[in-house]
Amino acid sequence: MMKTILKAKLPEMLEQLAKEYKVLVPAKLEGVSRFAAYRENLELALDENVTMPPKDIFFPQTEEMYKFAAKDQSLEIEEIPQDEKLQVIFGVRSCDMKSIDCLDQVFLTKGFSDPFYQDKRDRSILIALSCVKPMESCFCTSMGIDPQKGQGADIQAYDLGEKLAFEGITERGQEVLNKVSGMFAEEDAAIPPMGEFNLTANVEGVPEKLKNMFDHSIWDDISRKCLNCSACAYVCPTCHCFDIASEVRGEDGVKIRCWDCCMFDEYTVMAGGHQPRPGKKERVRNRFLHKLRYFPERYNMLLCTGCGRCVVKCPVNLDITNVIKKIKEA
Amino acid sequence: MSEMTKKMQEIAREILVKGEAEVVIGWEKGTFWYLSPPAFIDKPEDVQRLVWDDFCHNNLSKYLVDLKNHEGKAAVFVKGCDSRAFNRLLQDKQIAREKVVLIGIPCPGLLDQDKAKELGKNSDLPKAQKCLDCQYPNPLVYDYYLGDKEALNEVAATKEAADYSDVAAIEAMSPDERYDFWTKQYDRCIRCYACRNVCPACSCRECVFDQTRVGWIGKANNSSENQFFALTRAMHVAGRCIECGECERACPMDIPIMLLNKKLVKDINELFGEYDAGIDIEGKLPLGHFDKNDPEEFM
Amino acid sequence: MAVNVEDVKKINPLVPIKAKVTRIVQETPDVKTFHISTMDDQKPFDPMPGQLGMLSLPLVGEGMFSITNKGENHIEMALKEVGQLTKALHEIEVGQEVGIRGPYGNGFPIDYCKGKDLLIIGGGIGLAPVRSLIMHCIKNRDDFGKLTVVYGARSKSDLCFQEDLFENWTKVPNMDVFVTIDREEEGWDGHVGFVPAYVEELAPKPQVTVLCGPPIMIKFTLPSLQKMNFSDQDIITTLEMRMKCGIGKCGRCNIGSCYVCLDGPVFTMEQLKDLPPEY
Amino acid sequence: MSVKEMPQNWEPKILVFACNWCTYAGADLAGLSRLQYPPNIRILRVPCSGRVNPQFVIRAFQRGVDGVLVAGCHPGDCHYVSGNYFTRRRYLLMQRLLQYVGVDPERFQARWISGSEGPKFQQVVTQITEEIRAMGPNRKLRDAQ
Repeated sequence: MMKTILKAKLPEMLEQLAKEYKVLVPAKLEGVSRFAAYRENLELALDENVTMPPKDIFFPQTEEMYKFAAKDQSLEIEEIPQDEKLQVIFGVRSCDMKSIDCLDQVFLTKGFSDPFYQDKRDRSILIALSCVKPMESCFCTSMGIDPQKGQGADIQAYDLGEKLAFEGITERGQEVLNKVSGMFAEEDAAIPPMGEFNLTANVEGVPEKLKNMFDHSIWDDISRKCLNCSACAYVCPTCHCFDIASEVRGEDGVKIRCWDCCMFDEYTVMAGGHQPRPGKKERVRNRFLHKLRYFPERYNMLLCTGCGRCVVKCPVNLDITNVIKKIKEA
Repeated sequence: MSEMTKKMQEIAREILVKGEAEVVIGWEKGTFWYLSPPAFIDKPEDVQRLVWDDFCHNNLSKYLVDLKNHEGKAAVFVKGCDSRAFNRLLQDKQIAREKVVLIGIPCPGLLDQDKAKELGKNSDLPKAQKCLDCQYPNPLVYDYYLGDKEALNEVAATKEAADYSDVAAIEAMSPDERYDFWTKQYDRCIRCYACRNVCPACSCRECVFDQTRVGWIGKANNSSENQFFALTRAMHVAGRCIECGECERACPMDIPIMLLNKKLVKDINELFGEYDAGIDIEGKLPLGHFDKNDPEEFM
Repeated sequence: MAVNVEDVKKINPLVPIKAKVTRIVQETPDVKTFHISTMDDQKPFDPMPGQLGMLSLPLVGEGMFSITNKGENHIEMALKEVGQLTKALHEIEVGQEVGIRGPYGNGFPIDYCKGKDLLIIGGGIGLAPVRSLIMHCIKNRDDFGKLTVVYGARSKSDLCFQEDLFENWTKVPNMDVFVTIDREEEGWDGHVGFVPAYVEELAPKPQVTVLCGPPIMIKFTLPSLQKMNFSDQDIITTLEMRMKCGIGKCGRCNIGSCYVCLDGPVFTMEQLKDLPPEY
Repeated sequence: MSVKEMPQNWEPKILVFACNWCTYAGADLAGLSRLQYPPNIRILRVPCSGRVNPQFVIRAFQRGVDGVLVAGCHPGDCHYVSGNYFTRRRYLLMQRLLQYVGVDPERFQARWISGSEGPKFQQVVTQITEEIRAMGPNRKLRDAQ
């Protein structure tokens, strides 16, 4: 037995939840689909996955860390209070659920927990949404992800066509469902089978093989067409590198952190000018090794979820599935 | 295989076998049927990767900047816009003419990738906006030419007046409407700098937006900083933009960047006389020289 | 009370605490040592030898520096003027309030070094990170075997920590200090020559070697050490990368799957062999 | 913005980029001649009007000025021979670009003011100040801080 609701009734349910929680939903805003705070007449984007992944909910592109004021010799540092409201995030696809797991590994483990991330993460209740038809750029199953079961979800929602079905997984998730339990019908529902994938990648043995491929000539070949922009990293649900910068106005300022990308020159250049990764080859190699070897070495999982966003958005079609293929063939 | 693809492969093979160039830069088929990304061919046996179809959008001349300090020669396929980009880079002394072999391709105008993705393979696809706006579909400079030379002259003679109706539509708005329009566009910007990196007019060794010293640029992503980026970049490429439209195509957030660039092209023409970047390498840049009789609107 | 590592983790590790500069020592024309205490004259944190601290002049920026020594109530950082931040830091005066956070990184393997004869090789500003180890060994003199320091700089005026080199350390029992400069110079009657050659000439017989200096020095010293039949595990060095967060999140300082701010900055030759040469 | 919505006690802030050789001297002369002009302007001396990078103008709007004036020597009088001719081209274009993105044209202006034109300096800054006062504070291109 599952709790079902007509898709047409979904706004009503979200409306109800929004009274209690901050509710984030996939929406089309100014031509780009992304997670946005629910409001009336918001154009929901439930047909396919959103262009901008949910990572900016936990790790915003720009985030204020603390304020400061410096005058003559004195200095004041003031922390910025965080929002405290619980947030319900509806409609996270399996690939993006996995990406949150990757981000959790980075921000919450290995001796230090990142307080900015942890705060937002702790306040979040995740409703995963199953996929029925993959987009032409999807390859999550190749990355070992079940497109119909979101890892780490508090609630799993299933797309049944006309209806949505909900299954409470954690206690927190169950609590959310209880708030709107009156809206559901209880019925047996068959989850539609997943469609065929257009894109695949075989990553078996790739992290191990890459251990001995640092000096391989494929990096020259792969990197040549790269433009060293950060479109891939900024649409990637797992890329998490950041910069810390000051925004100064006279004697006052605020320390911000913002997304950064290993494709940029200033990412690694040191004071004095030494540059450990001077060119396209070194940077592209670092990006793919990070995704396919370094991250697995450190956290025992790939840093790619097969969401396919970079495949779509790269201006030169530097396709990670193709890179994996080349690694396999090398 | 199209006739042009065949010709491309043949000439690429010939160039590599004769050793006229070490590498041939062309296009190959990408992940999807509507993608034809750049390809670098070093070996004669790899030439069959090369294709010419309706989606060979990437402006290949940009890659010549990477080869600036490279010893050997490179051969590159050029459409009209690629050849204008080549001229521009030559004019800025970013590349050396003798290190490049240019293979000209007459361009019939390419198809819109986004529409192709949306409508599917067997539909009637519109041309890309940048191609509808294009006034120089044929290469202006080349060492080899793969098309019919007579047709080349014919096309050159029928240069139509540029269409600025899209720019005019924005000009017709009220200041507040214009501001809202652009704010909405640039609020989407994720500052990935794909527009800059794909742009053949953006060839500065060190871009101001890579500056790390406090105060030079704001790293924060917000309306104000994004507009600062947009306007700064527009002014930086003013008079040098060759209207290849790559910035707009590369933009992952679909910001209509060409609407800014076209506005500048239009105004330069109106204010300082007709000027198309990358046509005449002897000509002076509109913002790189002046005329004592320039319009006097300041007093 | 000094804040210990555990407390720092509970506090937001990305937000600096306010501290002040209590003393500035001009070491060489372009190197100064800064003594830093909290506002109530305590040690900002208790670093292990070789650990790092993030020092911040918020209007200019923040930078990761090795901690050269710790006292009862302060920590010390020696900075060479190379970039915008260090230039600004070189202009501050005693009493300046700064932000500081840390300690970061693994530090030197003190336990492994215990009871062993140590050879410490430094070049230029490279003496700064290893000075914390030397100071630790001196304070706990009985825990370690013979201590040999070989240090070189371009010229006499470029020698850092001259008071230590020529006064303090010469009085320490079972410790030898050898100093060299690159070229002959008036008023210098010590050794002249490059560090690698000097090490070979001295032919010390330590069990563990710690070296830190410019890449060129490390490159030419390694063959000498290998000639002395050191195992890779007994050659220890420190690395530098651009860092932002200090806690292994921001991704900047990765060398392969290691983060210098967390897994480094101290590495043995054995570890370095497994890492890509991207530093 | 109508006058009604205007914040109380608001005074326009106007940044004047003044070339060292002409306009700055003109401003100086205005002062020496005891010509009164509004205290709303901040003068930033630049070696030549040609030094004014378009980024400076945008940055000024970001940081909260309500109007920008770029002023230099009359064409033909540039201390560096031709700097102001380049300025003219650049800002003819920039002015149109700013309007295109919605900045009101009154908020960005350029003028030629020589070292002997103290009264003109007074008159120009007074006029611009009054125009902008009537328009109210600029909110376009501004950052949040």
